[in-house]
Amino acid sequence: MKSILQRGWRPLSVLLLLLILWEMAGRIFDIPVWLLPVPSQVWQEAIHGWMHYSGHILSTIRLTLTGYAIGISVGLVVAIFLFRLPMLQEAFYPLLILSQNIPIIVLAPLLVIWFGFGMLPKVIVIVLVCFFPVTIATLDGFRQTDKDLLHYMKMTGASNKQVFWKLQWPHALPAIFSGLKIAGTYSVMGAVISEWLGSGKGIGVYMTLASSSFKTDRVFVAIFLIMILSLTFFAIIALIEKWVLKWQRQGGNSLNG
Amino acid sequence: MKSILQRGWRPLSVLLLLLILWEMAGRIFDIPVWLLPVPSQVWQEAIHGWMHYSGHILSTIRLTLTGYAIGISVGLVVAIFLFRLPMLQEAFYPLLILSQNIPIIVLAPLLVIWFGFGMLPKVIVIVLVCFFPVTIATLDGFRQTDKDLLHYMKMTGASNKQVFWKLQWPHALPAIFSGLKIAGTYSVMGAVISEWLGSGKGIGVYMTLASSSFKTDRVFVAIFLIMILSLTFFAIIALIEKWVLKWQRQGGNSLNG
Amino acid sequence: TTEKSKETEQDGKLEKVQFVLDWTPNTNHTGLYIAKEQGFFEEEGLDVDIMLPGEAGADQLVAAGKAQFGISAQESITEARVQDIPIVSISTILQHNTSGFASLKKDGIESPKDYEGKTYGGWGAPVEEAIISSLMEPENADVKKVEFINMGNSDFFTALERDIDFAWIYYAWTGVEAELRGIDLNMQYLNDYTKKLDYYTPVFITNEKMISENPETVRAFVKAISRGYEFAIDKPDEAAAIFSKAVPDLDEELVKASQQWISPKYKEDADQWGEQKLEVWKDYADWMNENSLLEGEFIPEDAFTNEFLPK
Amino acid sequence: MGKLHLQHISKSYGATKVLQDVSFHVNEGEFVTIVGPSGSGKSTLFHLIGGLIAPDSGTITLDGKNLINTRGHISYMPQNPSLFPWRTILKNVLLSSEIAGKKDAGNALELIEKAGLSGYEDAYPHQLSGGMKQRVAFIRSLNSPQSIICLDEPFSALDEFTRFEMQEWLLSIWKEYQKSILFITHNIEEALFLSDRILVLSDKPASIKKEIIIPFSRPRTEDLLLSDEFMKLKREIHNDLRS
Amino acid sequence: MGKLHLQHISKSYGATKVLQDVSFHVNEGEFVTIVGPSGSGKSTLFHLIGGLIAPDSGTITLDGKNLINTRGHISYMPQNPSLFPWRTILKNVLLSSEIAGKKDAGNALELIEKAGLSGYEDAYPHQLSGGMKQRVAFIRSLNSPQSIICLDEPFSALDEFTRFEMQEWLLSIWKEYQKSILFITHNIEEALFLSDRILVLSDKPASIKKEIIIPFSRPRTEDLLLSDEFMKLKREIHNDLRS
Ligand SMILES: Nc1ncnc2c1ncn2[C@@H]1O[C@H](COP(=O)(O)OP(=O)(O)OP(=O)(O)O)[C@@H](O)[C@H]1O
Ligand SMILES: Nc1ncnc2c1ncn2[C@@H]1O[C@H](COP(=O)(O)OP(=O)(O)OP(=O)(O)O)[C@@H](O)[C@H]1O
Ligand SMILES: [Mg+2]
Ligand SMILES: [Mg+2]
Repeated sequence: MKSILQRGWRPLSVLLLLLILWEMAGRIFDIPVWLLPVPSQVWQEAIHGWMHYSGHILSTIRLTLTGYAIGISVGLVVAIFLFRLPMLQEAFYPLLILSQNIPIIVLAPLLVIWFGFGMLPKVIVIVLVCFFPVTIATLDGFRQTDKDLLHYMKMTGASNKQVFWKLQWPHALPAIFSGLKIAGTYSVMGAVISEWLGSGKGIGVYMTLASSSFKTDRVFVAIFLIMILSLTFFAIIALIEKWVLKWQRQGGNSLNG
Repeated sequence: MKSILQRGWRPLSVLLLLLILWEMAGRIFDIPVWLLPVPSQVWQEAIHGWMHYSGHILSTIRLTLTGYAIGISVGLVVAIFLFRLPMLQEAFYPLLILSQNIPIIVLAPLLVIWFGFGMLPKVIVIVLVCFFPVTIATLDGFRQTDKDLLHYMKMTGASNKQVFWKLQWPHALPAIFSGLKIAGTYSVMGAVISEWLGSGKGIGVYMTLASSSFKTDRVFVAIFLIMILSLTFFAIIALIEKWVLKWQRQGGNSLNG
Repeated sequence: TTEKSKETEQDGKLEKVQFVLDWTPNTNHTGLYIAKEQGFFEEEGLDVDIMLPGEAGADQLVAAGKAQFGISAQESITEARVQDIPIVSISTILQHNTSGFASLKKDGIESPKDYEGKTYGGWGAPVEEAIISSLMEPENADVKKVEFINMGNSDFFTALERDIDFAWIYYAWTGVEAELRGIDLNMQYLNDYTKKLDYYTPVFITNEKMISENPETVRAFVKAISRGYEFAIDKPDEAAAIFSKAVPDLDEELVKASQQWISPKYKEDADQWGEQKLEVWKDYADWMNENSLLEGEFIPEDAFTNEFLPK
Repeated sequence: MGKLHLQHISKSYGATKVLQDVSFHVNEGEFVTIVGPSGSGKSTLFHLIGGLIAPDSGTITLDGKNLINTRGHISYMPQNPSLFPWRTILKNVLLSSEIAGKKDAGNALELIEKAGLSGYEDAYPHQLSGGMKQRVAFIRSLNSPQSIICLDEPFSALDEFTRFEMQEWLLSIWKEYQKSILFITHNIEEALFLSDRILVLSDKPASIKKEIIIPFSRPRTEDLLLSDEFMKLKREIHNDLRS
Repeated sequence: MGKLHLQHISKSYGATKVLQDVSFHVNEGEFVTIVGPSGSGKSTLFHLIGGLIAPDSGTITLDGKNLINTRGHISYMPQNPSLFPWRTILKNVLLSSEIAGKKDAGNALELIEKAGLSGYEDAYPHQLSGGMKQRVAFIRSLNSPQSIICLDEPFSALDEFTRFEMQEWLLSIWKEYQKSILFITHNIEEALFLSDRILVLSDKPASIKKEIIIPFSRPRTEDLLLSDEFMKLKREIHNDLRS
């Protein structure tokens, strides 16, 4: 607890500073609420409008987590497959890149036709957003395996599976976490976008409605919700990373000290 | 030339296969053009509509390249700053994540209001999309610097600048390229999205217009254009990577052979 | 045109004007494009730049002065003005609301009472339920028996393929496209059922500052678009051709058919193109208030003006 | 069990010929040492036996079975310790047996203790000194079930006493389990003290320049190091290497 | 130029005390060797002198100037070659002078040739044998302008002849440039042959157990290795280390 406070005060103070600047700028230039509300107005709305949006948050969280879980699983599985079957890799790597260039607005009608208006098409959108950074980072991680260690594994007769799980996988973990963090950052946004595909609930819906009735302060409440969710999510992934890669941290201590 | 053919036939044949499957599925299930045109129809439109979209392509390419160049520069500079000034890193890292969670639809009016309808707000959108994967991957690359080499550099009295340019930077290059590739993939899509911010030209404009007048075949021409651009772009980055990291490839030869 | 360009060179500078559409170009905008292509703006000393709004939407851009003029609709303006967004309607494009609820003919939805047990695809705004309720109530049908699904950005035809039975469309565009595709639709226009919902959509807007500081520019602008729409009323086919040429990426056939359908509706029963009536603004606001959809005071007199229409 | 045969092995890296027609064998339970100039191709020989790389020509067999391009038949200690940075010392030692398909922590702990590393079971490799890492790599290769052990300069980073302890320990293991050992060293005394036979490699391209059968009976004690015959043999190998 | 003083140095890693009250000095142009058991703290001493880590207590000075936490005053060869995989051999050798602020390719090429590595200028480290890598690390440390050179087991991976050549070469450089050299080795003969003075380190926690001043005059030749006095001293150090 104490250490979170100790490490957290810096970013928090920067954030506070930004908010104060924003508040001051808003008041000095007298920017109208509908254009850009100041933080205190957003805060007001966040307090008073709690019942308006509380239901939406849970829905978005559920969607994000489902999409992220499936997305990173797909990302990892694809990376592992492509890495262990180099022929597949040559053939399918370009398809991965293509998958990132199908505009959602085009995909949306197809997804709706095929899967209706339920959860599935939304999860697919999040998966599409999440899996790519994981796959690319993981593949690059696998490729950079230390040669001396690979040498040793091969000489002692480790099977491909053993080489993979005992060497390439742990060695790629830092890179994988890099991908997981990027994907995590995108996943909340992905969920919000996917809610535009038609959804009864969710921060995305709350935001579009607020936006279409010119309630800019509510739009900003939505943005802050999205940001808080993303940061929390990122922090959780970073904590897991720290825990999984603790050997690295211990290494760092003795050298940077 | 020959080697491109040799290495290219696999992905090309997979692509061809997919197109053929799609064509067949389209014909067998008699899917209407407005829902999902078959490749041959898209091809027809691509041939006959050349004068409709040729002007748009150049505009999008210019936008993409400008945005990407600025985006990765920003990404690298931010990563370098945050890495070399750990205090800054603690304070600003969360802001980076936040920057990825401002929905474009909210940002869009603000950007237009602040910067008008010119090139600038569009470039800002692409930069926002591109810089993040570069920064995260680069930072993670820097952090994983080999400890023995860091040891050596410090013992011989290398300045921080030397440690950075002679060790951390080259060591992080594979990770950096990983980020550059992810960013490159996103940049074309980013340009297309940014064109929706109010623009007279570009594939994004062409696509929205086609979509709003229900010309699905043109929409798919646009998608294919986006894909071809992205792939070309990715291939160029990958080629540069290969060239820059040729020591790695040489290493690979003797071990995987 | 040679004459005109000479003229331009002579007096040198045209006033630059930024214009934002409500969404992508469609035949609602014909008069605007004709005014531009036929040089009507130039004759008024204006150089108009037409922008797509993208995700942004025109209202705030116009309100913030980033664009001088734009296209919006009475519903938006009503809600916007309640939030103190200083936009004003300066002329309506269509005299009557051409939107309504469309469904496939084979589904047999002949009147609002048939909505019971059907699925409506919308975007989840409270106003939708209120409107459907207003249509159903007089027929003693219960809006609670309609299933509402949020279909987000999906287009009408896609939505009908799946899960959705009826949706809210503008006939001039989507309805005409259905005709072209040979899809038979049943249509319930809002204004066939309650007069209060016969609001103006779409309309041209500007901001209050323009009106108080640059009334001459506004006047010149409205004059030019008036001429544009008059042209479209008189010569629909020629207008469609000019429009298609200006926006070549649209489907020519659709533009032509839509133009034929919409041209007579620009002016219809009014004395003059663009004229707006106070009661229409009042009625809709009243209806909103009845359904407690407005949070704030709306002054209909301030929301529009006929002052700039050519005399 | 453990009869290794190399016949007419040649190997080039690109344009540089490294090994030229190398033939030798290791009998069952024999202790054979390879000495030769730096860069002559000793480690390359191990890589060939281990199946990491294939020779350009020649055959390699273990108990009659082909070894070329097949792996897992030798237990191996590389010249560079190659410890896994994310594994503790104990887990690093266990790696070789994990690969061979069985874990035996008890034995590993015993080995760690004998190597003088008790207390470091849960340390990570970067916390160890150079010689300690080498000892970990050494016991990792011992904790593996194969019948032939290939050790590439296992004691080069050790002081004389630790080295001597390790040597004696290696001999006791060798005697107990009757394994065949192929050993690379630059230390001629070490080669003489440990081996049944010494193979002297020439400089590039390397071939077997001389084979010396060590006449000393076992068990050998430290006194041997000072005996005249030992000195004589040492000088002989010296000269062989030099010429 | 080049007078190094360590006084009352202690250093612990976590709970393990590694160095305990270590004091010694290296005079200008002197060649001092440190011997001691594996894991006793020899490399740690170098890290302290190089300013990589700070001692828990004690002072380190070079020509009177504090060395604690200051870097760049020594030229250094680490125990593990630490070559940069993306640099060719030539570029690796040039690294140390690059860091010191000047590039001198001519000198580097000469050093590469003397180390018997001509033809490998453009090779990458992974294409070299263990001993060749060590030689690259060695000449990299020579190609640097500092007045004191710290070498951590520079020749442990070399065969006796390459080693002897390198030793003689090191001595010639030492004589020519009048540098101070601090040298770590496990090879007592090497220590005796090269040094003016030998410091014997005890096991953990390490302290200076004994200091031996070598009486042999220079230049020293190979014959020295067989002389009685040499043998006697060797045995003496042997016993010092053992007890
Ligand atoms: N980063 C570290 N963290 C914790 N302990 C360390 C670290 N580095 C070294 N040690 C410990 O310090 C002691 C001395 O290590 P050092 O490398 O100085 O030994 P050395 O005398 O060079 O041995 P060798 O001859 O084997 O290279 C060892 O017991 C080692 O475990
Ligand atoms: N991957 C490689 N690519 C190119 N050449 C290589 C490669 N590996 C080794 N060589 C070359 O093969 C030769 C023999 O190397 P090897 O490692 O077998 O020597 P060694 O006898 O073990 O030497 P040392 O005693 O120094 O370890 C060297 O000249 C080296 O440059
Ligand atoms: Mg070797
Ligand atoms: Mg050491």
